[in-house]
Amino acid sequence: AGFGWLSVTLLFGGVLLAYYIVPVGSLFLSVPPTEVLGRMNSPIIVDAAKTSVLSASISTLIATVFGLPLAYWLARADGAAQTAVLGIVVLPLVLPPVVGGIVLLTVFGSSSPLGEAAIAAGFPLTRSLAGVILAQTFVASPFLVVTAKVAFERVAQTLEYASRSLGKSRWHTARRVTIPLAVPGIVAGVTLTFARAIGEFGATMMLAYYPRTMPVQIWVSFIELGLENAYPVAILLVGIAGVTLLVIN
Amino acid sequence: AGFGWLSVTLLFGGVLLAYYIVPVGSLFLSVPPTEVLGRMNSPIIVDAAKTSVLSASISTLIATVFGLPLAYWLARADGAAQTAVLGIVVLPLVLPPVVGGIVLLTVFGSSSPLGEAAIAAGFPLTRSLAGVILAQTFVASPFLVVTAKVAFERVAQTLEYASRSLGKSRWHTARRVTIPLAVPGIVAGVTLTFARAIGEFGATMMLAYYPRTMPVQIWVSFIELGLENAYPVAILLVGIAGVTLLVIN
Amino acid sequence: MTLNLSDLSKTYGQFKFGPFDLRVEDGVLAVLGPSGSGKTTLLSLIAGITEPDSGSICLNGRELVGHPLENRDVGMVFQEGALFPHMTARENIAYAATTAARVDGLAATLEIEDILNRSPPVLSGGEYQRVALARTLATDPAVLLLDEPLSSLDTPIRRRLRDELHSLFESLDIPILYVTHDQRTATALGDRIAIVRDGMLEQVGDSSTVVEQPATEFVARFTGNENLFEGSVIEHSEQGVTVRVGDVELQTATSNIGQSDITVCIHPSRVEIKPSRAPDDEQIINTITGTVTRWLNEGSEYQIEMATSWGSPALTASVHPPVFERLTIDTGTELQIMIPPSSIHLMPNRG
Amino acid sequence: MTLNLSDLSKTYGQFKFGPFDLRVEDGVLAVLGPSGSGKTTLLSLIAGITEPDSGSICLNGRELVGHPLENRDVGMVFQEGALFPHMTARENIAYAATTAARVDGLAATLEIEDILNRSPPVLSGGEYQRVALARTLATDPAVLLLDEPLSSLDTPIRRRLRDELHSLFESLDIPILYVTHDQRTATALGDRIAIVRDGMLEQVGDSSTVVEQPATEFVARFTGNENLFEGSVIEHSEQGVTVRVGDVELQTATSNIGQSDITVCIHPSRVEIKPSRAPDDEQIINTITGTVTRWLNEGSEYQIEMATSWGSPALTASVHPPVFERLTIDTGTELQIMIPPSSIHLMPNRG
Repeated sequence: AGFGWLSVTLLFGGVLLAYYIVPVGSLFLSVPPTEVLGRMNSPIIVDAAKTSVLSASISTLIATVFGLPLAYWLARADGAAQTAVLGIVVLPLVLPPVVGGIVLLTVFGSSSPLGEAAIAAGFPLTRSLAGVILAQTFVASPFLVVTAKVAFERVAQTLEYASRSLGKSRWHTARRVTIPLAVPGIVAGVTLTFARAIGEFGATMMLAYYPRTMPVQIWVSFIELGLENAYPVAILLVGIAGVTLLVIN
Repeated sequence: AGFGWLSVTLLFGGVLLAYYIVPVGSLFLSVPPTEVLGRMNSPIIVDAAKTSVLSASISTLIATVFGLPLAYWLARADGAAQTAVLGIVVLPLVLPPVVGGIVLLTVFGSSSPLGEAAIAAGFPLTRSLAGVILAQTFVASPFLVVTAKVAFERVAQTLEYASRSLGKSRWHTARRVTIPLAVPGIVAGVTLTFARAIGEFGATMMLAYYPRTMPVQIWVSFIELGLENAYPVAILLVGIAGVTLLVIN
Repeated sequence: MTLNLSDLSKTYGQFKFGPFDLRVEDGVLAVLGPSGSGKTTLLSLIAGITEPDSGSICLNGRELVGHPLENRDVGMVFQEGALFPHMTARENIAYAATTAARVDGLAATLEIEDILNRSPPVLSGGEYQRVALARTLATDPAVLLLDEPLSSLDTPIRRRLRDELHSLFESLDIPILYVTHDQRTATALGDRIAIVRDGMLEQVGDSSTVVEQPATEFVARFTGNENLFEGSVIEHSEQGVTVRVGDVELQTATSNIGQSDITVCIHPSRVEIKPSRAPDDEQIINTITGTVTRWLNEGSEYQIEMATSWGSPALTASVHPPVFERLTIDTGTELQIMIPPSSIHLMPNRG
Repeated sequence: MTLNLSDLSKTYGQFKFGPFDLRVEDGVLAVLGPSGSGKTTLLSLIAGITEPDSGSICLNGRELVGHPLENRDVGMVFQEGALFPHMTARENIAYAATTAARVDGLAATLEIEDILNRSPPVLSGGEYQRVALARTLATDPAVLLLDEPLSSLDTPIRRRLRDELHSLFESLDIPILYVTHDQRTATALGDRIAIVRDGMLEQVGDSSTVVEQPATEFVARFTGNENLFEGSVIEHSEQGVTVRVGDVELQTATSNIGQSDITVCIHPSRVEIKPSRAPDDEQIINTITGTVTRWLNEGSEYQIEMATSWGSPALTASVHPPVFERLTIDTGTELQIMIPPSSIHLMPNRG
């Protein structure tokens, strides 16, 4: 019976694991490494990488600054208000990214009042770096809130009570007790958020087809030049995903 | 000091919450409901909805059948093997979906040996329902594994030991104790997986631009006919996301 | 210094705490009660972790309700210690202390000099609680609250730390509330004992008073007074009232009882037993006959259950091993049971 | 029936269990030890939750090692009860029982008929453990393992359930291993006691033997034998050896001691105390003088620490309240301390 249980897991689970890992390995086998390295210097790739890293960094920063207080509140609150707020935070996670793009366009699109005003001010919110950041923040920031919430929950509230009963303020307690203990989880959340932001495709396609981020560039290369021309950027993004996995664990 | 803490959370968190909820509300205000309902009968929309629901259902079924044993193993195992396997499961989650599409194409694409053989057999793996399912399964099934793993972890292993020490087999224990107690979490995982599958865009665009799923249809409508023509499908998908949130909580 | 709780109440879902009135002066008040009786709620309200629905908490005339945790001057030792796991023992104490000398002084008092550089997760249970206590004392609190700090320790270490706490508490001139569910710890450490039940104060008084003169059956059972029998007062005299339990008349040393229907309460450690045919027939008063139905060896004492003419429940006596061995007791042994008048406590019968 | 463990060992990271040899016959073996000593590991190995690195577990001649949990015929009551939370109390018992009549029979034995339709989360601590026990007994196991089932209960309920377990165990003709960290529970329930320390068996024997004749200082401290003094044998006679501790000669009833350097072990409940100038000078032997340095009221008994010519540690006597009151003891009181020869246990000095 014990054997039967393990066999099923090995068989079924093994198929799924193979389905995850074989295609990724296959990508690396599809192109000779030297060829890929040679193509990395192409100005199109460099531009896309710059746009992606810059926009994802800003989106992650915004998510962290605005998300951490919310994550802390979600970790310590309970009741109906907490459930409702958590529902709102999870909404962008269950919403398809293209739909995220559509709803953002209804507010920030070039024909919306806000979008028109922004264009008039010389700071367009679509087809611009700002558009990329708006899309990435919408899709990626909930990851920060949800992950940091779990990190804060793992810091026993008793430790905060202990600190405060020793005469220390909430801020002092946060700085010396809560945040230091939550840091590993917060770092994991920041990393996940960055990974999600840099991989964002659906909403970005809607809001900012230009300037091209790496995922958009992959799409364009694939459509215009064929599969093999999408490999270099894809390999870059697989590398980033690999680093993300290492940081999370 | 207590006031200061709450104000910051309300201010910063409130901005983020507004950023999530206002655009979604704005979508519903952008179009009169009667107009949307009228356009829902369009054969293009009905076809896209059929394709999406069918493919997402099959993907979710595959994820459940292959993912549950793996989730259970991940919940009960520990050590380096468990960490490594969990890393592989999380890989598709941190990999940008477009990149997921690229790596799947290296294995299933029309110029790959497997893809060629499939086309020869009259069962193409790209630009087909099979392609949609391959893309959705890759991107969505890790959600099932990760969520079900948490659900199984919450069933104390002591309960399984208790059942077995009462002379019941592993299978009997799974059927009568573990699965009934894990069911709420498994249902949440299945729902999340379905939501992720039905919203899949990046990998689907790569593997199966046809037959069009709802997210692809949104993109096509937006590009070819303008933003307002993407609203009906977007509203459908917001509805599905709303139902998903209700089931999860 | 004085801590004064008045009309304090707090409702959590099904559980209602209070209304609760209590005055705590310098010295140790042991708060004793079963789990879920509201002991920890009481400490949380005083410390400011929870705000009451109503009522007042006054420390030396200063109202604490409404003031945040950090401004109350109340020291608390949490049940599991709550040391900061990312700091060493020394850093934990220094977090609260104003000078390094204070840290060293407390380390010397609590005999933890050798482990100051260790991290909390590697400390033993006893060391952990010593560090937690040092950290709390470092702020020189005006009130000290302790929430079962010994409950997770093994017996020999628990006894040793308990004895040390006893000495330490004597050196502190502040009100100390010590929460425990263990009656031995409560009587050993508490100058006074407060018995809590279902969120209400059941009895408060000197330790010996609470154990020897429980106000209610609940307190009696919780302090180990297992022998409870219903009876009635038949005579008031100068030495005390005489009561009848079953067919036996018992002379007591109690005089202040108004009711006629009473419950007789006799602590097992105050029941004296002798061989059945003892030669000295002088002490006829308060003597009945019993047959041993069961005995249990508890290591340092034996619990002997005897069937008497009083029927159910059986009468229990606890005796030390030398007494037990001298009487060669086993199931079925007939014994003479003598209950000294001063060992009988009378409670109004709530029946 | 017989359960035979031989050469059993298991290593988890830093913790090494065994090698462990133990033979358990019908009746109750209480397994006593501090937390982290390997008590639960022992049960896990027998039940089959953990497989040993090496060694054998034989139940009536059948090897259990290598057989899965469900085929071992070993019943286990888990520390927190482990009732299935999605089934009622009745469904939990019926899960294990073959007939409904068996469920009703067990419910009657354990007095849980009234709560059979309740869900585990709403049961009180005592009810929960009764249901857990009924469920385990429903399979009629060949061995019964219990992992501290009483540890989370309040004192009065714990005592009552303990007494009921005592009767229940007497009606079962199987080997029973009862794990506890509480020496009172161990002596009360165990026909025999096994003391476990750091994954090794420190001593095993009859309950009274382990308490009265601890083999090591560790066992002595864990069974409440706090009075340990170093001494030396000065004479062997027919009544037993005479030892010298400090400047006092003590007559003992022990004869079987080879060493000359020994540790004298006297249980506090076996120390007799009298007023300093008692008139009866007959019993000069084994009498020393002490001054009370501290006393603690534990409710049912008093612990009295006395400074003697033996220096540190102080000598502790535990006496019942009537004795304490009769002697009007307080700090500084001078007392005569009498130690009966039969109350002195000698251990080889490991120095």
